[in-house]
Amino acid sequence: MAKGRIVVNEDLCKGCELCTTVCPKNLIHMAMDHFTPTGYHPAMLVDPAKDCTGCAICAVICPDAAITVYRWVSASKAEPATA
Amino acid sequence: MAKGRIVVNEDLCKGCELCTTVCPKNLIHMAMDHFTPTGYHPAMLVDPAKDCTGCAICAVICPDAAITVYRWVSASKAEPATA
Amino acid sequence: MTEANLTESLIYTKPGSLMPIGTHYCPGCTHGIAHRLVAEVIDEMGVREHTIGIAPVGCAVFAYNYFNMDFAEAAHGRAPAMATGLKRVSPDRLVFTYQGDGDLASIGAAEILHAAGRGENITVVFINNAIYGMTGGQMAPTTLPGQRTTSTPTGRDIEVHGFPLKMCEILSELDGAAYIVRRSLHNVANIRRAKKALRQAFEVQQQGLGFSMVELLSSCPTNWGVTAEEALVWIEEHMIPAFPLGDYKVHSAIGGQAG
Amino acid sequence: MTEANLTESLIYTKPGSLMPIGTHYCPGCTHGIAHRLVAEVIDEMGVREHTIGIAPVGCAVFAYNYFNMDFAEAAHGRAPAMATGLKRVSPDRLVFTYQGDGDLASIGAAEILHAAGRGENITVVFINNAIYGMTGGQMAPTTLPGQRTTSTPTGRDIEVHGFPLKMCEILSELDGAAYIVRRSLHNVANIRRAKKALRQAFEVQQQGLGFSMVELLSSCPTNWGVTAEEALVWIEEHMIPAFPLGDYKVHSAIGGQAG
Amino acid sequence: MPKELLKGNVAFAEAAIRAGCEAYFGYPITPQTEALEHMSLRMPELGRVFLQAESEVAAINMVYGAASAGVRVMSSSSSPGVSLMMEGLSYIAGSEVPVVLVDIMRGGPGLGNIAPSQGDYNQIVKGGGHGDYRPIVLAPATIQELIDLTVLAFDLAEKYRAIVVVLADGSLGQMMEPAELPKMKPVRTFSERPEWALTGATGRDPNVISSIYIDPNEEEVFNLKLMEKQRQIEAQEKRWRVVETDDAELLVVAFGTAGRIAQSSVSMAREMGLKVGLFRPISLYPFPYDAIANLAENVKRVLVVEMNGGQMVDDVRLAVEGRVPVGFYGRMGGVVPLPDEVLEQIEQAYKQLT
Amino acid sequence: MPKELLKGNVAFAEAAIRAGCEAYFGYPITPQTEALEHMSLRMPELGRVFLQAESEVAAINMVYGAASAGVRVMSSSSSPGVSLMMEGLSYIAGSEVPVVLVDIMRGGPGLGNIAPSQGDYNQIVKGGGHGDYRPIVLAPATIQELIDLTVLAFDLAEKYRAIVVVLADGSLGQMMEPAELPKMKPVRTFSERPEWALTGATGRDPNVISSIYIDPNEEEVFNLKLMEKQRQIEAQEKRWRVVETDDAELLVVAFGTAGRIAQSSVSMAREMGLKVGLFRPISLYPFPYDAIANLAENVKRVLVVEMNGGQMVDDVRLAVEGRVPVGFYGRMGGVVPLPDEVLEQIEQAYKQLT
Amino acid sequence: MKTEIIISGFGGQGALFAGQLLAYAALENGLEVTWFPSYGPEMRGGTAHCTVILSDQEIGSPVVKNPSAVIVMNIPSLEKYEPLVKKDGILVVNTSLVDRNPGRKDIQVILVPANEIAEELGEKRLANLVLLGALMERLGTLSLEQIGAALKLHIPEHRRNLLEANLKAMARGAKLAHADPASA
Amino acid sequence: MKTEIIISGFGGQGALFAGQLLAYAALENGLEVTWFPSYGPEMRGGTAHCTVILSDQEIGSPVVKNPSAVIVMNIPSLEKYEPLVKKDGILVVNTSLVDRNPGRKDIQVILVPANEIAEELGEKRLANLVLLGALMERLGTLSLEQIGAALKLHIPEHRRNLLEANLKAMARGAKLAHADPASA
Ligand SMILES: Cc1ncc(C[n+]2csc(CCOP(=O)(O)OP(=O)(O)O)c2C)c(N)n1
Ligand SMILES: Cc1ncc(C[n+]2csc(CCOP(=O)(O)OP(=O)(O)O)c2C)c(N)n1
Ligand code: SF4
Ligand code: SF4
Ligand code: SF4
Ligand code: SF4
Ligand code: SF4
Ligand code: SF4
Ligand SMILES: [Mg+2]
Ligand SMILES: [Mg+2]
Repeated sequence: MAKGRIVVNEDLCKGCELCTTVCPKNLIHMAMDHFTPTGYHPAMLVDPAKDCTGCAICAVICPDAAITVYRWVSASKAEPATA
Repeated sequence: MAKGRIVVNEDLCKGCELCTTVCPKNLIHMAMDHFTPTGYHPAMLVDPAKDCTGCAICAVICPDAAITVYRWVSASKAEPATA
Repeated sequence: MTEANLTESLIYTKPGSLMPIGTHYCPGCTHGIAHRLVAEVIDEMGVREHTIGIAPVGCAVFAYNYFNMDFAEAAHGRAPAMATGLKRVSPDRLVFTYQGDGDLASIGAAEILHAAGRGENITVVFINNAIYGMTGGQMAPTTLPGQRTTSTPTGRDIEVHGFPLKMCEILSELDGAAYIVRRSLHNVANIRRAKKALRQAFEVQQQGLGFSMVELLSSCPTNWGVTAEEALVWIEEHMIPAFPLGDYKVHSAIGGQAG
Repeated sequence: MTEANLTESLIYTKPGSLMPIGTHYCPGCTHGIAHRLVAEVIDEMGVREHTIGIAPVGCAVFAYNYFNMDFAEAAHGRAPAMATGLKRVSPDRLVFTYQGDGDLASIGAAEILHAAGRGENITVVFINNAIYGMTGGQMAPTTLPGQRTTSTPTGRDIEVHGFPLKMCEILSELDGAAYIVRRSLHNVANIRRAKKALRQAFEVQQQGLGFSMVELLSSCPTNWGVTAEEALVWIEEHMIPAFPLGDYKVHSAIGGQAG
Repeated sequence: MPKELLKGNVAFAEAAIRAGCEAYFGYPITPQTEALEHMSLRMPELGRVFLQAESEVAAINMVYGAASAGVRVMSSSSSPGVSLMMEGLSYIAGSEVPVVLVDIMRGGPGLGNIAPSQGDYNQIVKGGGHGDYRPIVLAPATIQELIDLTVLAFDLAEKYRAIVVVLADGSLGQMMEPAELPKMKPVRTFSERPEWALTGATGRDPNVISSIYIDPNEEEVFNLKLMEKQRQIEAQEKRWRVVETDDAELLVVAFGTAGRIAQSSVSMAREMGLKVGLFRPISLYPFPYDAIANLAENVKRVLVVEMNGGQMVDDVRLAVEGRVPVGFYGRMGGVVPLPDEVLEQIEQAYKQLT
Repeated sequence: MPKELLKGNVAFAEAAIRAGCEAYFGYPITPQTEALEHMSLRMPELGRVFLQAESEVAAINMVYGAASAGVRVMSSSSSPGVSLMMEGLSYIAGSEVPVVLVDIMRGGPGLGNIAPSQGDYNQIVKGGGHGDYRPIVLAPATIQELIDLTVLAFDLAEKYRAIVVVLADGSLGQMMEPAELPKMKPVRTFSERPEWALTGATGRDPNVISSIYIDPNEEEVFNLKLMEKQRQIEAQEKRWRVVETDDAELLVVAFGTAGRIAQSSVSMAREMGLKVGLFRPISLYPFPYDAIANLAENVKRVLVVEMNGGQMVDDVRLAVEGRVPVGFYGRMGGVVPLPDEVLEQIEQAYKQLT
Repeated sequence: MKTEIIISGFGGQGALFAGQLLAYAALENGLEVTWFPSYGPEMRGGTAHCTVILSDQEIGSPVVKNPSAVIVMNIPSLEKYEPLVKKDGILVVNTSLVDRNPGRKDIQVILVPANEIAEELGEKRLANLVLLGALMERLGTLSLEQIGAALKLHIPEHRRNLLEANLKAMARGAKLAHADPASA
Repeated sequence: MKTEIIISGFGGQGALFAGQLLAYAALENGLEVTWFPSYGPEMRGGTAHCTVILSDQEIGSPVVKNPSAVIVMNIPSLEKYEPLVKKDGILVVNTSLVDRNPGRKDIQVILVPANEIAEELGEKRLANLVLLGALMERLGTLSLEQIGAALKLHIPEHRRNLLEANLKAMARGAKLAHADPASA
């Protein structure tokens, strides 16, 4: 199955936690150990088992477009999509 | 059949001729021989044969409430009505 | 029976709720009929002394001179707001506005929409003559496609000026509207129906059922450039097809399906 | 296949039609989602350089800081009038307004009604969050019966404040309206549908079919006094029943019955 | 009653209620909204009328309607909202119904911002609506004054059948300060409504509330009546406050919040031994021209301080009529000048005394 | 071009078209309506934009939108309609887009009547909208001047990115008089639109048209910029006309129709051997203070004549600064003073010369 | 020289056009002129009137209280303007529509059965020019020829065919201007 | 005597209430006082702050540029207000939410792990009073007793049960006011 990952832009994330509620793999958690520049606990991907499928569901609900999603695809049919 | 008559208030009549178009007996004509105080030829009842039924249809359409309608009724059930 | 036991009785005369003076309306203008009907209904209901009217800005701007009752003259289009203020502080008075199509549907669109939406317990007499009468015949929101006016000299082009607004259809969408109907003043039978509707509307207010409006298709011989009689024909032939007569909303309490 | 012939490709990142900066919206406010969707659609249509947006007065007042395109900031409720002026003199540009429920349905009721009635060829993104967000949570025309706000502290009493206005239902009555639909932003599936509708609306404008509006049920965690997640549930449980999702008017040219 | 810690917006709303305000119609706008919110809670409690209008245009016309019915009624708003009331205010002036409006000014023009400003002096005092009319304008500098002037506003509005505007700014609306509220006044009964009011023509001739006089000669007669009323108002309703003006060589003139700040600056200046006095107009219309003219006889210079680009300064100049130089210091766009800043201006002006 | 017999409302509408006006948005109101009607006929003929708005509120915001797109755009209205434009005008001033508005004043306040009046001087000249802004205001006295000033209005509006109001009254709008129209000027192409305009961010950074500066300090910077612009306007755009002022002992000051009538009176007075001169301000903002101040050095008395209760007279007093007495004669409510009537006032004032 | 003329009647009687015609003639003959119409709700009720001022110098007010000449084409106009005519001024009355005689003795009255005359000329709508002819003949400010010339230039296309009749109408009116008012 | 205090944090952290409490205490102890909140869209982004001015004479401006004391309850507040504190003024920092140290050396800094302390007291929402206690102890303008008295009068009904805890919170904060800033 396709593998993916997300990057949370901490300059944009406001810690609303919505992404954590929609990830089908439950891979997103709030980083309680630090604050974003605007003072929120940011979301982070916790994916030791590399379960992230790059489905971008988290990105679809993020109100602050803070999530960037990557996915491993065969070089041939590599092309950017959108949520 | 009930007999009636109308009185046209020349202070109100503007000579629009609408009443002349609705009288079922065609009894209303414009008085071309004189003007109202505001300078119109008024409507007048021309009813030599006493055909006016007092149906008040003319009064229903008069935009200026210039027409007063009377009807002969048996003294017993005499009561004013409205259009 | 003989002449003897016959007495002459008064069948109809100018209603007491109208002042015994002439109006400034053009000859044959059905604004005059609308005034008469409202006054007759108020007479018959015996509420003249408890009724407050609100005149618009439009040809009916001087209505306060013609109705024999307390009256206010509102800013252009704001009669429903003014009526709201009056009614809210005098809930046991009957409050009605009398508005033209420019006043109600153009500049006053927000106020009428919200008065209806609030279910404001007032009665609106809406005179739709498809034109701005008082200012000399410009396009109204109700002007028909192709109709020539002084601001649509080549006829109303829907591509540019859009479509006529059908206020009964729009306002009947609102939950606060209790009684929304359209009638016409183009002939005797319709005038009689119009009067019944006005009576119903005032009774809806008396019963506190909410917002009531009677739209009356009306003539403007002067700005249509036709005779008074031709104007009535024009209502029948051109306006009624565009603005179908009927009951658009009738509160269940008075036997309607809606509201 | 082996890691070797796999490459990592970008699936999603912030759309180019949005500026790369943070917004002032509260955490979890779905105004942010609406912004994102509009920007994604404009990106996908490749029209960013030909699109002019109009911000409302409301929480979205700063939208011009967030969208990477020409933008105007209108007076409260007047965005449709401003859009009309812009579009009429630049007919080949895409013009959209982004308005809240107070802006569009309350103070701006006349302007939206007439823009729709004229079939003004613009697109309206209507954010219905049943509240006045920016001013701190007063009643909006869309506030639900019984809903507590800072100006209905004991809950909206329909006897006093009237009924919520359903703008899709009202505007779909207008002949000039080409595409009028209601969507919601409360979950991923609905967000995707909302985006499709926005795309459709902009295409309706591109094709010159007339007035298009997408109403989006949106959250206001701050003034509703709930968490971002609870707010989405509130949309689903309370708003959708009052404001049914669906297509209220779809121009025949794009397969609808109406228009 | 004891002093309470009161927020300006809440204070004037509650003061209006205690003054017998029977109906409030308004539309939310920062920095005035708490007044509307207070009304939304209190008026229904008291069985009075509160309604959030669909717009300021509707609000002022609802006020117009309620005022026509002879009740004490008010609205409140802030700069952009007040601009939308101009037609309605002109109609109200033209039909002589008593109305109270509180304007909590913010930075402009346009949407501007929500910070405290005095940028609408000309609009309110000179009459931003069309036609010859002047509302009475009262400018408080403290929460206590805001309360007292709101109560006064209702009395003056009825006494003169005129518009009274309480003109304040965002800082007065938003701040809390200790102040004392008046006792609750009972509202009128229906039968106590004035004889000119629209109450239904029961056993009397109809009343009409209208602003139309289609015959110019009649309109002029009406205009002259309004002017006559203005003469009376100018004779009887001028209000101001002076501080340390007796021996003053420099006179600072400022109203509202600017006046309050200038007062701190003046006392600082006094501590420095400068002979400076403060004149704080409280009624902006009628403007206390004569009082300023008299002071202008004795001072060497006048300094006007406003939270705008220079508006009231014209009225001060009209009063001073060139007797002494009139300087101006203004901050705009919602910037509230600080006492030290104004003190600096005082010192500079003082240096130029001859 | 030869002189034609032109109605004022038609004349300024056609003048605007010849000046390159690309879009007109308005709402019917007497005594201005013929302008809208003329536009409804001519603009479509020329492939330009005419739209009858749903209200003056909508009209001015449509104008705001079209102006943001960088085209020459205008509206016209009369007193009550203009009151409804106050918020929009303040926004336009706050976002510096060029707009031309013609105001054909009528009797007020309120609905008033439709007769000629100058009762809105304060509203238009002092800024009836909220915030610190001043539109340029031009006041014609003849149909020819109405034409010429309308053309000038478009140039000034663009030069300063400001609002220009052509302020006239019902008699100028309704009367016919011989006058000459300018030649037709071509309208701009899309690509010729100014660089600040909203034309779509094609190959450039986005443009923003907005009147919001949420940070008071930024708003103040903007306000100062507007003031700086006003300084320039005051330095460069003052306009007036003087008649027989050289040896005048009594100076009559009047604008627009009142000025035109006063001119007849002044020549009558001259025939009677009275040394009377006329000063007719053409730009009401910027107001020609200095020009009047200079004349005040030489005359013994000033008489201001207006078709209102006394509004411009304050600006005259600000100019005269007490040098000589300033008298006032006004007719209100739509009454147009007659030359003989003004002559009488001149004679009385003349008697009081010392 | 300054002459103030008011022409007043029902809408449709051509009062405004007659006034404009006068104004054009003045313009084309080097006079200063202003034309000022009734407007707005005055239209309602159906009357329309205009004020034309002819002068050899700049004209101040386009309106006057006391005109030097008035043409009244209906009863309301007679009632409104008879009292306002300047002493020794001229009042032209369309007797076809006004069934009462002016009372004032200190003004010149010209009684003209304009509609009858117009009908004789086969075109009811010419009454306005019959009346104008009568007035101008008495006034003398502009000759019938000068007005006729203006008419040729400004008559609406669809009425060109009536040009001759128009000129005749003015001439017929002019004749009546010589009649002795008393005898009228 | 004139003291300007700004209290700033996220909405919901009780910054405005702490300020009002101070204002009540001042009122009830015969001081002049003004309380001025942040308002409007500043709320968006979620920060809330207020300015409290205590004085023994009439107060002019209710706002100040350079306060004599500031309590910051989150990072944005620290960034906004640290630079503005008067020289030798006081800056109270809620270290539970602010993970960086103030840079200025010319002001008195009090570091308070307010949330931890509040949680120890079993009520997270007491952090604001812990911080207020620390500030007032250092300021001395009003005693903890005086503020406590005001609290008794003005604590919302539904929080009466927390009255004791509130007082404790202030006391705990006060202790930290004595700690040497350097060592914090
Ligand atoms: C604010 C404002 N705008 C415009 C006008 C001018 N005006 C007077 S009446 C009217 C329209 C009247 O049309 P309608 O409402 O249809 O009434 P009708 O005369 O046709 O009965 C207008 C535009 C005004 N008086 N006030
Ligand atoms: C003329 C005017 N009236 C009132 C306001 C104050 N105001 C700003 S935003 C707003 C309402 C915002 O609510 P909404 O349109 O629903 O947008 P939201 O913030 O909920 O997204 C109001 C009343 C204003 N700025 N201008
Ligand atoms: S991309 Fe899909 S799987 Fe990966 S984190 Fe986001 S939601 Fe979870
Ligand atoms: S949804 Fe976006 S903003 Fe919210 S927590 Fe996740 S990444 Fe952060
Ligand atoms: S309908 Fe009335 S107004 Fe018309 S002619 Fe008949 S009576 Fe006269
Ligand atoms: S009452 Fe009837 S019959 Fe008599 S005149 Fe009128 S319409 Fe004719
Ligand atoms: S103008 Fe039209 S609507 Fe007005 S009175 Fe005349 S006919 Fe009636
Ligand atoms: S106040 Fe409500 S609508 Fe506004 S940004 Fe915050 S959450 Fe969103
Ligand atoms: Mg109409
Ligand atoms: Mg909202």
